[in-house]
This record gives sequence, structure tokens and C-alpha cells, in this order.
Amino acid sequence: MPNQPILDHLWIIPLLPLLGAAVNGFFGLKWPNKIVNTVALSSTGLSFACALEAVREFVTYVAPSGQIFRKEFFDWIVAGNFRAGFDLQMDQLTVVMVLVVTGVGFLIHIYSTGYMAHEGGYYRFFAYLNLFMFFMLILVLAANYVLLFVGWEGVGLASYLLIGFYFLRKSASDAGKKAFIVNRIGDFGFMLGMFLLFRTFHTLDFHDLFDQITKQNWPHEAWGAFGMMTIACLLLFMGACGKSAQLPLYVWLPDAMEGPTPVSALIHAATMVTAGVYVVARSHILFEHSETALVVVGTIGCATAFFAATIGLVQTDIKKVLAYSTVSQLGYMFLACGVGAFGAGIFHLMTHAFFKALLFLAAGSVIHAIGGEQDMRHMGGLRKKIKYTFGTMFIATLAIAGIPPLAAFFSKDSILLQAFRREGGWHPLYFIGLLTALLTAFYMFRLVFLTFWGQPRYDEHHVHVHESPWSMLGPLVVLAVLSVIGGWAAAPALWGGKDYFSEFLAPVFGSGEAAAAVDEAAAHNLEWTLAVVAVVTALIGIFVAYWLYVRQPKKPEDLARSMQPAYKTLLNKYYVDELYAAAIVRPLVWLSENILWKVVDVEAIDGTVNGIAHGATAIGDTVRHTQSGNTRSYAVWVVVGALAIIFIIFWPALHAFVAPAQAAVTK
Amino acid sequence: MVPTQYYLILSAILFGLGAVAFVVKRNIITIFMSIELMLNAVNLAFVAFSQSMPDLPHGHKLDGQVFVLFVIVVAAAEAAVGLGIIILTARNRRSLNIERVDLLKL
Amino acid sequence: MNSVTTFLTQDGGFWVLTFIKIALLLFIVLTVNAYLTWFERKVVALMQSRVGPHRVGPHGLLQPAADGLKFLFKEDAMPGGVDKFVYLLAPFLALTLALASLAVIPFGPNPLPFKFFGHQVDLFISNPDIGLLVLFSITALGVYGIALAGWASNSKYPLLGGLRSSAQMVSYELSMTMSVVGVLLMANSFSLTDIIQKQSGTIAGILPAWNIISFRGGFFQIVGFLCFFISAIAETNRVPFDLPEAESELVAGFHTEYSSFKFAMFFIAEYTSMITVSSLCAILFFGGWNSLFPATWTVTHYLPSAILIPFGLWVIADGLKYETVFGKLILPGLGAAIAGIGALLLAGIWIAPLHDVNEYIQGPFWLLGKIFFFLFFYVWARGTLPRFRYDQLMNIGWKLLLPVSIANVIVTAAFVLFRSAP
Amino acid sequence: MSPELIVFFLLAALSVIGALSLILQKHPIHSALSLIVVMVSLAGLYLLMGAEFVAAVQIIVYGGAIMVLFVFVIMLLNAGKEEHTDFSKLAKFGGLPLALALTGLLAAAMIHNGASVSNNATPDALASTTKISMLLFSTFVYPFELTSFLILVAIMGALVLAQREKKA
Repeated sequence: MPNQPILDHLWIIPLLPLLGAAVNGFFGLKWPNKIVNTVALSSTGLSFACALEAVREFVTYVAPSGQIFRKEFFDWIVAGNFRAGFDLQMDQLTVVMVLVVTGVGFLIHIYSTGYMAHEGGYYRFFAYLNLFMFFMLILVLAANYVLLFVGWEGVGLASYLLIGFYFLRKSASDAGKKAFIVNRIGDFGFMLGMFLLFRTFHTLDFHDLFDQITKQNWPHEAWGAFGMMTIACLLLFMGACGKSAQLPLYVWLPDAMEGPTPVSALIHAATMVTAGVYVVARSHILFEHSETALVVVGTIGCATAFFAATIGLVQTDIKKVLAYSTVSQLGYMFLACGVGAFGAGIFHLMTHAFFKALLFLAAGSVIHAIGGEQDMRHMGGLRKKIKYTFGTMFIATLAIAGIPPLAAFFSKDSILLQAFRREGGWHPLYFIGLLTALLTAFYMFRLVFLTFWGQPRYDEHHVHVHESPWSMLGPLVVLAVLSVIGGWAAAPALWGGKDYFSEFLAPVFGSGEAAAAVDEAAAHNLEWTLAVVAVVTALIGIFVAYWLYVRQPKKPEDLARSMQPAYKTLLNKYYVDELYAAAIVRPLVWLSENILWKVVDVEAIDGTVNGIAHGATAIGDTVRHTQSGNTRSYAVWVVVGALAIIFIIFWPALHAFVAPAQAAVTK
Repeated sequence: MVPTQYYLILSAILFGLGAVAFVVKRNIITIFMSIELMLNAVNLAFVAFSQSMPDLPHGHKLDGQVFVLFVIVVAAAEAAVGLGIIILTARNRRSLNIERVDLLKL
Repeated sequence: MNSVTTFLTQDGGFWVLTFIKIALLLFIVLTVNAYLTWFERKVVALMQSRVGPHRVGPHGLLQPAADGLKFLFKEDAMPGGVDKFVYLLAPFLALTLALASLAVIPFGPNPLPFKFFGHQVDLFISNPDIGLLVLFSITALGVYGIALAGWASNSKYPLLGGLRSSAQMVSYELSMTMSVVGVLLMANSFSLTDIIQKQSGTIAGILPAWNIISFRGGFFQIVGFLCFFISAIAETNRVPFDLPEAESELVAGFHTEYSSFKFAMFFIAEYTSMITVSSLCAILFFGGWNSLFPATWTVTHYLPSAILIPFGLWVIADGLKYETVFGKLILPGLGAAIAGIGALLLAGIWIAPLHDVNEYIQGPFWLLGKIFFFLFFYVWARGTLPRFRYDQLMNIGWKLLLPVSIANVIVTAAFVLFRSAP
Repeated sequence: MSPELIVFFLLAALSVIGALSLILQKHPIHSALSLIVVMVSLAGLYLLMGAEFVAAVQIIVYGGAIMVLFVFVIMLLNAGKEEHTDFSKLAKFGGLPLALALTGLLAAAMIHNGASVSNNATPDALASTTKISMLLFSTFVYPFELTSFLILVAIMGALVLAQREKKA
């Protein structure tokens, strides 16, 4: 066994942020920002370093032998034949996730030191952020569903805390609650899924579980068949929908923008929301065994992508736009998973983490620059004033729009490719995806144009725009670089080379998608055509945006007026929130008020408790007369008690002692 | 050799007398003393049993006597605290008659 | 062989012997008590440059007798409204316990050379293995005499005196017991004879191996001795700890209401307990009957005669000064007797049996000498020291003596452990 | 009738008489004295059983400390004879028979179960003392330490209880 210090002590990676959180949370209140920074940054930075080292060790020692690293640290729950240990594992998928989480997380920590500098509750913020890091790492490193669920819930908690960071603002705290509750619905499904899995396989450990399935080659469930596997997958996917804001549970994510921008960047763009995708990819073996589940995943992903994109068209709040774009990008990832291209999904997850984090951070920088303004209608013409922010954000926008050779081009392209290649009625998904790409390019550039081009629409006397400090710009630059080169691992595929990324992930997902390639030449042409098509669509989108928002800035209003109802619908996000309110929330409230509260709680529960109390009082009233308060009467009672006890103890002896006498009497 | 039963019966009688005193006496201090009497009776039983035990290794024979020592210690502690309480009661109630101490009811 | 002798040769003889011994001891002790009072008054008088008793007999030697008669013939008044039973019980209790404690003190190493109907005659009434514990039990009970006396007198001052004394005795009993534990550790026994035997021999060839200076098998007990002696003085309610009978505050303390013989009982009890304590000091810390000199210095065996002969001669000379019959006859006779005894012992050099006798009395001689020394110490203290205030008394008892003696126990235990370690 | 039996019966009679007089005496001091008698005679019984150490401790602690404390308190509070009150009935007609029943029951049980135990006393005083101390510091060392702690607590409790309330 070659020495692999970190890999053998994998727990260090999640523990460091936890320590940071604890230290800051308990002692940070009195400390100056410097110390809090030191703690938070050092903890995350160290854990990033450890992650790098761990990955190095994994790649050098473990990966070549074609197996995964897996270690049980201690038993957490052991009940009967059920065991949930604190087991961590590391395989290629984990590698990607861990690097993304720690890396991007670290960058965002740095950024936050600048962004939050003037906020209250500084230490609280970093404590929460570190806490989030801890749970996220647990989530990605977990070697069984139970531990994964711990991380899953933990990140939910962290996100709740951070969305409600400005808890004095009602909207913020409401958003936090909303996120929490909506996630609960998903988690409900997730847990059911876990139970079902355990009931069937008697283990929740990834390794054993998947082994069982592959070894005793579990029957593939065809389209429309609702076998156990399908149900399990759907339940798991329900959880994923909650976490990753897919239809119909996406509603919390836009509101989550109430949190500080770094939070939106880290949690609600880069890492947490992708947990759903991660889970689906992690349990791809299950999904591959159920056609139905795959179809559902793909369709929902695709639908979400399109749906969110359409809403994104008309949003005016810069962060809201990004939020909806996040939702739609997540849709892409699920689409990828749906078509069985898990590798592509993860690939897009990674690139998306880069550019979307970058977008958010840049947006944050913009907001920071013009003093907290988030409405794009009050921006404009910032191009000159904040060069670096602009530059980085522009790169990110190009990236998300899918312009080669930037990251998202490759990832999105591969997703669409796989979607197209997939046999059996998947083409609609491909086309919707393409359309979504168009929309994406459009609204992203709408955002950029509205923000950076045209005349300033804020009053320049009060707001004086200033570039952000380097603590914020640094991460921007780094992320910009990443979102440029992030995708090149897959680039050679276009030139007949091989897709290194999916190569790397192959041990996890198997080379399923590679096998799908029929014959090399045809595949090649297909790839090129699709790539060109994608790029062209993107360009069209960009051009339209340019035409509408730079050439004739008046045009959009006319358009909006001309197609009033559609516009209104989009502006109000298809009235989904209202729908939920009417369909679910209000009935629930009514139920709890009139049944649960007025009947069950007051009548039944309180009634019982008070009844018991009254009964006790009544009995006491009758019995209390024995309590004369006279000590000697108590003494007498004591004697009686002693008598009784001795009598009971010695009864057999006494019986033997008395029996002969009785016998004598009876004679 | 005095048979052990004799000691046991004696201790039973003493205990009973202690109990009687415990219920019939009216002076708090005397009642307290009757408790001591009962303890003594128990000690007697302890010692009697211990000397009637066969002499095993690990000195099982003497466990009874050790217990007596413990009982005595506890009795001493009890006397200290109990008499303190009695002094307080006497101060507050101006009487040592147990019937005057009837605040134990609700 | 008649029935009496048979009875006596059976263990009935043992009872008789014991009875005789008790009677003898009582007689001696009571006499010694009586003359102790005389001695005390004389010494204190000398210290205060007075003459002291000198009317009744030469040097007031008959004073004790006179006092005794007075005690006997005075009216025995009993104050009204006393609790008769307890009032009478108290002095008996005090005296009995005081005398009883003498029963376990061994006065000599080996039994008398002759047998009493086949029963060996030891120089103690009984020598239980837990002698010291017995002593302490008796002293523990000694409180009642005083406390009950104080309570039964149905009078303020005695009550206060009784309360004080019981509190005082209970407090000092603690430190007294504690201070002895060191000796017990070194002797590893409760038996007084064992304790004495452990102290026989010499250290460094010349010094006596007495607990007070000896490191043998432990640690020297000088601290223990001081604690013991101080608390013993307090235990016996003697100056400077005689608060129970602090005249200035409490008239005469617990025995204010006692007159004539009942008072005498308390008196005798006090002096007897003085003797007991002195002998305990001698036994526990000063080697009991072990000689001050190494056994090899046979010369020192004639120390008794060296003291007796001159003393006797002086008595003769002194007696001749008087015109009274007493002076002319009795004192010289007494002196002659003393000197004669001394001479006989001295004659042991040449005459074997006398030599044995001389050897035999070495033990008792040394023990009695030490006891006498401590009795003198008592008197000395009375002559010199002022009385403590009550709070000072309690402070000394609880805050000084007890901790110190406990520390002494710990140190000694450590040393004993260290010594016994292989 | 061996001398041991004689001594036993003497001491037993003494103790029973003491216990009785504890009940019959009206004055607390007399009760205390009779209790002391009981304790001393019990100590004698222990000696008879060869438990010399326990006997000594019984006298020193019970006789010399605890009972002194009682007497002391009685004297301090100047307790008088106990007066009769209406509540005595309950005790007399309720408690007395019960207590006597208790005695009988106990005695019966003791006799019956005691029949099994045989008396093989080996009076070996000093050895037993040594053994007791061995036991105390080996087998029973935790209880021993606990009792020391208990005493500490008791001391503090007594102090707190008995101190005269501060005149603020």
C-alpha cells in the first residue's frame, strides 16, 4: 500500500471547514474581520489543498488499478442488518465534485471577504458558509445514501440560513422558509426512495448496492413499466428536483436570490443546486435500469430548461435573470442524464459551476459598484466604468451562450449531441434544447447589453460607480480563465481525438455513450454539423439581443405591448407561485387552522392533557386527607410499610414456620 | 458458644422496641434516638451474621463488621445533620413536641 | 487439699487475684491522688514563693488526710429541683470511668517472680490486644460525668460549665486520638505492652529508642507527643484548659452544686485521669518502662538506690528537727525504711536474690519516674500558664491541633511505608 | 450453662431493659442515658462475639460522640418532659400493635432463617482488626471514600443549619 496520507484520512477534507465554522460561530462575534477571514479562508483553503493532494494520490495510486478508494471510518448507525457508517469514498465522479466544491468555494470565500466587508454579522456569514462547505463535502464524499442524505439535509440547512441571512428583511426570511419547505417535499421523496432501496437490497451502501444490481444483473424495466426500480428512481429524482430546482419544485430558487450574492454564486449556482444532478449521476446504475425514469428525467430537465429560459427573457432583476438561467442550465444537465449521457451532464455541471459562479460574482460586483441596485433598468453604460468586471462577465456570457472555444460550448454541445444520437423518439428533446440555447444566448446578452451598454439610467450624482477591490476581482479573473479553458478537456473529440473528460469518468459511468457511436466517420460529420448548428443558433440569439437592446432600445416596450398577455404571463412567471398558493398553500393553511388547530390541538390534545391534570387534582383532593401533616402518623405509615415488606419477603419462610401449627390445629 | 439465633432474636426485639419508641414518643430528639436504636439492632444482626459466616478467603467473614462500621459512620453524619435540623425546628417552633411540627401537609 | 484451694487453683483463683489487684491499685491510686493534691499545692506555693500547707503535720504532710476527713464529714447538701438520679449518677460515672481506665495500664515488663495458686501475677489488671482502644472508649465516655453533672444541677453556671466541658472534651478527643495514630502505625499494634516493647533498645548505641526521638520503623513522634499532651491536658480539664470550672466566670463550673464527698469524687476523678494521661504519655512516647540508658550500662541499675538512700537520710535528718512525736519517731522511721530499701537494692551487687529484685524493679521504677515527671509537668503548667479564652480554646483544638496531628499521621504513614518497602 | 451464655443473657437483658426504659422514660435525658446503656451492652455483645474493634468503635463513636451530641443538644435546648397531646391515641392504638407485630414477625423470620446459620465464631481480635482494615482499604475502598465525602457534606450541612441566622 503506497503511502497516501490524506487519502487515508479523507475525513480531514470535510472536517476543516467544520472547524472553521465552529470557531467562527462560537468565538467570532467579538473578533475583528481580519481574524474571521483568516479562520474561514485558511480552513477552506487548507481543505482545498487537501482535496488536491487527495486527488493526486487517488489518480496516482488507486485509479490505475481501476477501482475506487473507499474507507469506513466509524459506525454511525448499526441496527440489525442495517449499517450506516461514516464511510467516505473517492472515485472519478467524486474527484470532479470535490475539486469543484472546494475550488470554487475557496474562490468565493475570498470574494466574500471583499463583498461582505461592510455587512453586519460578518462572522455569522462565514460560519454559515464554512458549515455549508462541510455538508457539501460530506455529500459528495459519502459512500452511502444515508451519509449522503446527511450532507443533503445539511446543505439545505446552510442554504436556509444563508438565504435568510438578512433575516430582518421579511422577504428574505420568507424566501428562506420557502426554500426549506419546498426542499422538504423533495427530501420526502428522497427518503422514500432510500427506504424502498433498503427494503429491496438490504443495503444503502453505494458499492454493495450497485454491485448487487450489476452482479445479479437486475432486469431492465422497459418504457411504461413501473417496477420497483422505476419507482425508486422516480422518488430519488423527486428529491433531486427539490434540490436542483426542477419543475415543479423550482420555485424556491429565484426567491433564494434574497441571500447575499456570494451565496447565490456558491450555493444556488455552483454547488448545492447541482447536488440533484450529482445524485442522479451517482445512482446512474439504478436509472439505467429503468427506461421510464430516464424518460421522465430527460423530459423534466428539458421542459425546465425551456420553461425557465422563457421566464428569464423578461426578468429585470439582474440576479433573477441569472437565477432562471441557472434553473434552465440545471435542466440541461438533467436532460443529459435523461439521455444517459451522465458524463456530459457532469461535464456541464463543472463548466456551469465555473461560468455561473463567475456570472453571479460579476453581477455582485456590479451591484456592489452601483451601490446595491439590482434592477437592470437602472443600470447601463457601465462598460467603461468597471472594466474588469465587464470583461470577466462578458467572457462568462460568451461561455454560457456556447460560443467556442469557451467551456460551455463543449459541454452543452456534447449534451445536445448525445440527445440527438439517442435512439427512440428523443429528437424533440434535442430541438427544445437547441431552442433553449437560442433563448439562453438571447437573455444573457440582453442582460449584458442592458447593464453595460447604452446610456446610464441611474442618477450619476448620487451613485458614483467604483471598481470592486481585488479581493473580489481576483476570483473573477481566475474563474474567467477557468470558464475559458474549462471545456478543453473534451475538445479533441471534435478532431477525432477522444473526449478526455468522459474518458476520465468512464470507470464510473462505463463507456456507454462512446459505444453509442455507430461508425467513426458518420459520427464525426454529425458532431461537426451539430456543433455548427449550435453555434449558429447562439449567434442568432446574440444578434437579436443586440438588435433589440442596443440598436433600437425602444423596441422591447413595443414588443411587450404588442403581445401583452404573453409578456404578462412571462413577467409573472406563468403565475406558478399564485397557482401553488391557491392549490396547496391556502388549503393547507385552512386545514391547519380549522381542523388541526381548533379541533385536534385544542380539543383532543389539550383536552387530554388538561383532563389528566384535572383527574390528578381530583384524586389528590380525595387522598390528601391522609396527609394529616402530623409526623407521627407518617411514622405509623412507615411502620405499616415495613411490616408489609417484611411479610412479603418472609412469607414462604413464615408459611413453613406456621404450617405445622395449622396442621396441629386442624388435627 | 452462643447460638447465632439468640443474637438475631435479640436484634429483632431491639428493632421492634425501636419501632415502638419511634411511634409512641413525642419528643423529636427521643424519636431520633429511637432511630439510632433501630440502627444498633441492625448492627447487632450484622455482626452476628458475620461471625456465623464460615471464614472464606477475601475475608467474607468480616464483611458484616465492615458494614457495621459504615452504618456507624452514616449514623454519625445523620446525627450531625438531624440535630442541626432539630435545633432549627426548636428555634422556630419554640417546642420539641413532634405534634407541634405539623407543617408537612399541603 | 481443701475446697478453697481447689477453687483458687481453678480459674476462680483468677477472679480472686484480679479482685485483689484491683483493690491494691485502688488503694495506691487513691493515696497517690491525695498526696498529689499536697504535692501540687506545695509546688505551686514554691513557684509563687509561698509556704503552702504546713500546719497539719510536718510540711503539711497530713493535709490530705485532713481534707479527706473534711470531705467525709461535711454536710451532703442536695440543691432543690435537681434530677436526683442523674445528679447522683454523674459523680459516680466520672470517678468509675477515671479509675477504670487504669485497669489496662501495664506497670512492669514481667510478672512477679511468685505464683498465686498457680496463676501468674502480672503487673496489670488486664492487657487486651486493643488496650489503647479500650482506653479511648473509656475517655470517650468520660464526658458524661461532667456534662450530666452540669445538667442535673438545675442551675445556670453548672449548665454552662457542663456545655463547655462536653464541647471541649469532644473536640479535643479528636486531636488526641489522631495524635496517637502515629505511634500505632510504628508499633503496628493496639496493645500497650507491644508498643512499649517496640521502643526497647537504643538507636546509635546510646540514645533510647523511644518513639519521641526514634526513627526506627517510622518517624519520630515529637509533634505527635506535643499534640497528644496538649489535648490530653484539655481532655482532663486542667489548666490552662480548665474552662469548665473557670472560677472567674462560672463560679466552680459543673461541680458548683456538688458538696462534700460527691465533690471529692469529681476531684479524685480529675487527678486519676491526670495519672492515666501521664502514664499514657510515658508509655506511648517515652518508652514506658524502658530505661533511659542502654541495658549494657549495668551501673545505672542502681539508680533507684542512688536516689532512695540520700532521700531517706534526708528524711531522717529533717524529722529530727521536730519536737512532735510525729517528727521524732515516724519521719525518721520512714526515712530509715526508705534508706534501708535503697541499701538492700544496692546490696544486690553482692547478693544474688537481691540483685534479681533490683533487676525486677527497673521497669516499674522508670515508668513511675516518667509518670511522676509528667505529673510534675501538670503542676508546673498550672503554676505558670494563664487560662485560655473559650474561642481561643476552640480555635486551638480545631484549627491547630487537629490539622497538625493529621499531618503527623500522614508523614508518619509515609515513613512507615517507606521503611517497610522491600 | 457456659459463662458465655451467662454473659450474653446479662448483656441482652441489660440492652432490652435499656430499650424499654428509652420508651418509658418521660425525660429525653433519661432516654438518652438508657440508650447509652443499650449501646454499651451491645458493645459487650460484640466483644463476646470476638468483634473487638467494632465494639471499641461502637463505644467511641456511638457512646463518645453521637450520644454526647444528643445530650449536648438536649442540654442546649433545655428540653423538658414531653407533654401529652390528643394525637398520642393514634400512636398508641395504631402504632403500638403494629410495631409489636413487626417485632414478632421479625423475630419469627429470624428464628426460621437463622436456623440455617451455624455459629462458628473464631475470636481472633487483632487479626480481625487487621483484616477489617485490609477490607476497608481494598474491597470497600470506594464506599470508604464515599463515606468520608458524606461526612464532609454532613459537616457543612450541620454548619449551615445550626448557624444563627444573620441579622441583616
